Amino acid sequence: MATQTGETAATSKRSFLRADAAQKLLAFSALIIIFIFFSLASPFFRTPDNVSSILVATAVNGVLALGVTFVIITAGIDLSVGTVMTLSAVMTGVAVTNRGLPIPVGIIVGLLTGTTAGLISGLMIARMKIPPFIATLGMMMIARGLSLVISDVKPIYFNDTPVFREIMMGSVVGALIPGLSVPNAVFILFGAALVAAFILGKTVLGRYAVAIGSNEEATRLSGVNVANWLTAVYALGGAFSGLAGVMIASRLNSAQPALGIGYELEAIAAVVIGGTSLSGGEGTILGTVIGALIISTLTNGLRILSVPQEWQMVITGVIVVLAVYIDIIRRRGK
Amino acid sequence: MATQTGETAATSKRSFLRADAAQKLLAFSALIIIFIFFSLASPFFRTPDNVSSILVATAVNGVLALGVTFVIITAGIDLSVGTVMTLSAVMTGVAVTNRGLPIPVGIIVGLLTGTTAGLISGLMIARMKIPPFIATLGMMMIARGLSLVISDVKPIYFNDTPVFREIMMGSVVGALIPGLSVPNAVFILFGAALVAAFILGKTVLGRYAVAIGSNEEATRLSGVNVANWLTAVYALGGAFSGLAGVMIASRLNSAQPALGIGYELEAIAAVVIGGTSLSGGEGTILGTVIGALIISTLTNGLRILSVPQEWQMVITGVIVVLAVYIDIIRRRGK
Amino acid sequence: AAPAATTDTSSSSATTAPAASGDEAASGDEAAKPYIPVISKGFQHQFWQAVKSGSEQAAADFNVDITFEGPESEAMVDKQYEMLQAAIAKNPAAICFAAVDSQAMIPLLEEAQTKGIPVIGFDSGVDSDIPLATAATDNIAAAALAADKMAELIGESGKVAVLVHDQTSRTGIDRRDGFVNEIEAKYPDIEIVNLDYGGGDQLKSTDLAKAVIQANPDLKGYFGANEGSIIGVLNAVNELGKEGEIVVIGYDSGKQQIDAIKGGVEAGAITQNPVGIGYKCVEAAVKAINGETLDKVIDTGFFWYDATNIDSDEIKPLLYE
Amino acid sequence: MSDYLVKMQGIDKSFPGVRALDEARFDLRTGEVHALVGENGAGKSTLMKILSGIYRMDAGQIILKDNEVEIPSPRAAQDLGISMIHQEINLMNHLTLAQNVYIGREPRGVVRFMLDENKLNAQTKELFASMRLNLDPRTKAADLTVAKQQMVEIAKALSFNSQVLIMDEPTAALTEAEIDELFRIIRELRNKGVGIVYISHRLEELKQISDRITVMRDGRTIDTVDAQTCSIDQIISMMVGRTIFEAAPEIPEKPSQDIALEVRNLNRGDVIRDVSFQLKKGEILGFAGLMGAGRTEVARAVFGADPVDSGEFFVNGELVQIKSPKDAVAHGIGYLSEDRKRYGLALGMDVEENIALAGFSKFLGRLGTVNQTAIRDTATHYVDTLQIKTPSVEQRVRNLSGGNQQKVVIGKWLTADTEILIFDEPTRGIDVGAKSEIYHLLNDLAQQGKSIIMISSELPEILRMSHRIVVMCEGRITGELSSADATQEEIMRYATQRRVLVSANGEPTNDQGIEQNGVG
Ligand SMILES: Nc1ncnc2c1ncn2[C@@H]1O[C@H](COP(=O)(O)OP(=O)(O)OP(=O)(O)O)[C@@H](O)[C@H]1O
Ligand SMILES: Nc1ncnc2c1ncn2[C@@H]1O[C@H](COP(=O)(O)OP(=O)(O)OP(=O)(O)O)[C@@H](O)[C@H]1O
Ligand SMILES: [Mg+2]
Ligand SMILES: [Mg+2]
Repeated sequence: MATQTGETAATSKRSFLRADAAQKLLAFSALIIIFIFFSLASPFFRTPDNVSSILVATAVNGVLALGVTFVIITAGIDLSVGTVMTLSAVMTGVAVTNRGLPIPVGIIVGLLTGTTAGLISGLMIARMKIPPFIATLGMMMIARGLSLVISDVKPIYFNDTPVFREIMMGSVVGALIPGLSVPNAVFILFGAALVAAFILGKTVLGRYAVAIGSNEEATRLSGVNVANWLTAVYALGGAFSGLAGVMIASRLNSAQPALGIGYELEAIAAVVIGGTSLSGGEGTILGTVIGALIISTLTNGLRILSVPQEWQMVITGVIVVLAVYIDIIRRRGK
Repeated sequence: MATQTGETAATSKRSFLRADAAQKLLAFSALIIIFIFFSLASPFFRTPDNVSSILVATAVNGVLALGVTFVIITAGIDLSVGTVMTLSAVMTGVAVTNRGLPIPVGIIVGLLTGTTAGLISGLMIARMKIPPFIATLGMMMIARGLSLVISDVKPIYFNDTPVFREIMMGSVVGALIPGLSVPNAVFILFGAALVAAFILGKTVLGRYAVAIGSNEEATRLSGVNVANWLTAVYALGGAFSGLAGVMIASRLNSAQPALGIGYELEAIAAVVIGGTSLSGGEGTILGTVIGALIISTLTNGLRILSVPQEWQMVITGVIVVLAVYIDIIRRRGK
Repeated sequence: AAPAATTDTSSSSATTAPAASGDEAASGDEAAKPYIPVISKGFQHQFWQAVKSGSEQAAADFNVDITFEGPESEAMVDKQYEMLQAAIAKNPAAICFAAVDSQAMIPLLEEAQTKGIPVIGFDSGVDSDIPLATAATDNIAAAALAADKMAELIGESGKVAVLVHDQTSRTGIDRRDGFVNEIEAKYPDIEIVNLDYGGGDQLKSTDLAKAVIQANPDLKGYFGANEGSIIGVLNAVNELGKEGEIVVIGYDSGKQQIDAIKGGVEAGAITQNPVGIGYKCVEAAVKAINGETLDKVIDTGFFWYDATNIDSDEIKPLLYE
Repeated sequence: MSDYLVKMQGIDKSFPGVRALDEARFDLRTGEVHALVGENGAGKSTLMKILSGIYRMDAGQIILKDNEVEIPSPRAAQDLGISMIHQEINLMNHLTLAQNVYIGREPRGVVRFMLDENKLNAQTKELFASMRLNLDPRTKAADLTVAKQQMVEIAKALSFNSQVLIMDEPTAALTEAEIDELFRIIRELRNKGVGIVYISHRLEELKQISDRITVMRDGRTIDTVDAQTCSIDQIISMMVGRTIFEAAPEIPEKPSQDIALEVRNLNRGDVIRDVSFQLKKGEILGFAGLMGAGRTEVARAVFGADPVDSGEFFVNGELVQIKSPKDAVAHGIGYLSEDRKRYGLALGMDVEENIALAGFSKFLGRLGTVNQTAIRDTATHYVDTLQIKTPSVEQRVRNLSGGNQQKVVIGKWLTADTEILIFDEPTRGIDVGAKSEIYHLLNDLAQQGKSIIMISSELPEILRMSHRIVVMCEGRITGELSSADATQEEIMRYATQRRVLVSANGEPTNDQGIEQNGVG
């Protein structure tokens, strides 16, 4: 019997690794296929400038999706990320432009706003036991209303602080290595992804997020304070929304208080296309980044080809479903 | 021992009934409180005309929510109801106005469009095993794009068929009993609710929907063809969206191809406020109707009081969360 | 920057019969003031906020109460329907109304007519005689003017792209058609390469315009049909370092656009008179309450502005930041 | 002066409609194994869940080493040195074994929030080694069989080095070898002074392992007795409050020779290898084998729950297609799963709705409407005949005790009028009284002409109930015995006839084995 068990464990280990590699390969290959298709279809698609545009266009949705990944791994959902992003942008605007505080303080205000909103959602979910869908739907409406109230339904511009715009669109790398002027936005996205991957893979918070998503009751019975950790996960998600808020404010050089609706579904789509299961317990940061890239590549490519926008909606819908379906077939194979 | 069991059985039965009554009372009482509040706050609120307006305003969202109730009871979700409604309205418009077909045929076309869209979502979910969130997100985008394509991005008016508008806004009752000119919309809503309650409570489809939501695998292993019934549930949900499409077309005397975004969240909110659990296995039609009434009463009342729109959003968000929280506390007590 | 207007003190309460009786319980001591709900097509855009400030100005000048509301997007026909319905339920002295759909609201307008509530249209009209007057911009003519300016600035030949806020709203359709038809009719050497819709979302519009500019390296001009769209175009031009290479023409105003025109990145823009629209429609409503006869059309006008006249006395009051 | 480690007194606990505990009491000494027995729903799990901080008691007192304590959460219980192995398996499927065992107590890295995965794995490897458990700490929990998962649960409980260790039916899913290993561990712990609460329905184990036995009935503590001096019959009569008619080996009547179900050359990957067997009308066919032998897989395949690679099914001599459970039910086959919570019950639904679920077509009027009265009558009938302990047929199944849930599943298949019934571990987690009721029931059904496959890991049960016994090992059928000449030893010999051993020892291969005990 001893031999048999050892064998089974080893086999499972190997097949696990194989499946894991396949997953990454697969999501990647979907992206590569889309990329090759558009490259062949239009010479303008594959220019370095356009590739850089795609990466920059991925940044905001990608960062939102990073936060949502944690939430979905706990088997939850966050519909409020878009409007919380906007609220954070508005608060940053209030701090920097209306109050004249230094930019770093403004950034912290943005991050704290997002974190606080996430914290409140988390408390509603973990303490008051309100289903995540409803708690974050409520937060979505509240953040949206507050953005308008606080900004007095007017954009807040960062014209007095020209350097604010450089956060996203400047190029620190370009300054160091002339000729390689990749906008900071790209590095912020990948930096945030690294932080997220670290939190998910190497810290207690990531571990408990997976455990809660896998079996919340068992986690609770193991003596883990599920309510606190769940709250922390939503707060973390909120922090990413806050970061996205600072990013979008910098990109648009203004806090636009009416933005944000529809961003939540796009972020969730990126997460799910990236192979994270909505039933919780599993998910990867790399997958989410690839998922976000697939969406923005598709949007950019269809624009470059001047496909009518109504057809663009249909095509995007079909591809979202197909991408997930391919992932499902892969898993079934496993 | 037998006696004891008998006794306990009776007690539980009674307390069960009591709890059930309490639930209805509670959802109702939230509605009543809101109603009384606004009645005191504004004399315009409690006029018969305005009450009729509220009921009419509930009709479309209410009918969408009825369909969503079934889907949520199976532990699924349908994000496509809003745009499928629009697609159905457009198809009705194409049939009645562009093709000059009789109105009843147009209505059937609308219902069939909705049912077909639901059927396709259902097949993706039940056969291809795509998570409901993604399948219906894809369907949402596809239906949205198709509505624009088919209508050629223009509203389709029903000006050649003035009677079409009477479907919603005419008053059959008013014709029969002069002085009681309640618009048909109200009767369509309550009629649809009765049909839904019948299907949920008295037919196999309803029972299996609950069973699937409660434990899909156990239901399958009881010899129930889960894939087929699940598909049927989404098709039924689609049929209600189709009905809502005909209703909104009649109400606006036109098929507006860009409508529908955001309706899905409002419908889901009505269902959940009405006490249906997002984790499936339970839910009532009466609850959903009350949930829809709460939302439209709130919206109407806040408008009548001329509350600034940004604050309306905040207040609605808070009340959605509170309504669900009250329901949760009640259950905990039970 | 408020439009000139005479303060008409005789406008107040005597003739507000329908509202007076029911109003008392609701708003107490202010019940004497006539109430005029202003139902707009939106409220989040700066354009609508400017209309709102004009109507508030008029409300102060004529001593009436107004409320201003509009759906979140111009696609939400039914939401506007319910807003109008709720407004009628309040038995107001008059209603100012900008329809998102030219026909769908007619039954409600008929209801208002039956109840004796005067209706004044603004921004865009409805296919009905009920509104006693409509204070509006001729968007088709305005966009055609933008097309003429575009043609002039690019030398009547080359590629141009158009970014519109959405494809179903009246303003979106009129501005698109006004621009496109004018180009097609008068300038055969100009090719419209892309016609896109950005939903008024500044971020999405930015990424969209970037893709279009990347796909058309020889693009000579870009027309943005509302403030959100033009912000997207300006951001795209800016992020790609194409300032001065593309003739950018916009619509409406807003701080970013004003700065771009002053800085030479944007050639110029069409402005309507949003503050004037808001002011004029409330003014007309007050006149209707007082039983005065009104002209059916109150043309609030549109104007081309660029770096040369942006600070002029004629243009400056029309712009909002 | 603590003679007692734990003393629980006057414990009350009510759930809506149910008084689960009524002034229950319990005590535990250091260095003893204290068994807790009672019928299904007697309140054993509830009492222990109170001790481990999962439920709050309504009234009562818990004294731990002379101090009265409050135990508001599982965490608090752990801090007081109390840990519990639950009746249900509670693992996080997506985590590795090591991550599961030390969840909440992970070794941290340099920074406080960082994890030290290597240390975690090393620690777990050591723990497993001390239990002679040969598992890789990096395996995911989902990849283990139920038995191995149960061993991991035990390892997890041990890793707390608790003063008080509660085991709620730890052996329900274990093989003989694993049970021996568990008992060795328990004795070791007892010698170290740990107090162990041992809940089990396998009364024959009690004498082997326990020092004292407490019997519960209807939420009350009946008595605590010495394990060595008290007879099993006495315990049973205390449990049920009456003497049950314990029929000596009930030799069921011979079945007819008509073949109800024949399975030919069934294959599915590694888990089912060329399985063929016949089931006669009115027969009880026992399926014996060790955990993981593939019996459940065969049952699920026959029932259409899983796709197969190849194989033919004949019902009453006719070749039939079974591609889904619906097909199986249509051909009169019912399957009672070994994991009732996951596969047997809609826990959120009523008793009556669960009972009706498989035979729904019986309750339909014209127009597809449901006849609720008929459902209620049928449900009430089975609640009575199966003695399901529930406050009403409208009680949610979630709130029933494990054994009563099992009876509900049986009621469901009886309602469906199936002619061929596959019972997978029908008595797992069921008390003696209910067990004997189920045995009677199986006999009755067989006598009514129904054909029954009974999968069980309890050899005495298999021997006592079956007309014929099929033994499986590693997905193959390694032997078939008639009840007359079957013995436990004989069954075990076939059950351990592994491929490797077979070739090594030059014993008969699988195919010869089948021929030797040829079917039909
Ligand atoms: N969460 C709950 N809600 C309502 N009733 C419950 C709940 N948990 C247990 N009960 C009821 O409390 C009683 C005692 O159940 P408990 O699980 O303690 O029994 P048990 O002795 O462990 O039985 P078994 O041997 O079947 O596991 C039963 O009648 C059961 O139905
Ligand atoms: N969840 C699982 N993951 C991987 N392998 C599994 C899983 N469940 C079962 N197996 C494997 O399938 C084979 C057959 O298991 P099965 O459960 O059918 O055995 P069984 O004889 O029915 O045992 P039991 O007494 O548990 O019912 C075994 O090799 C087992 O290791
Ligand atoms: Mg128990
Ligand atoms: Mg088994």
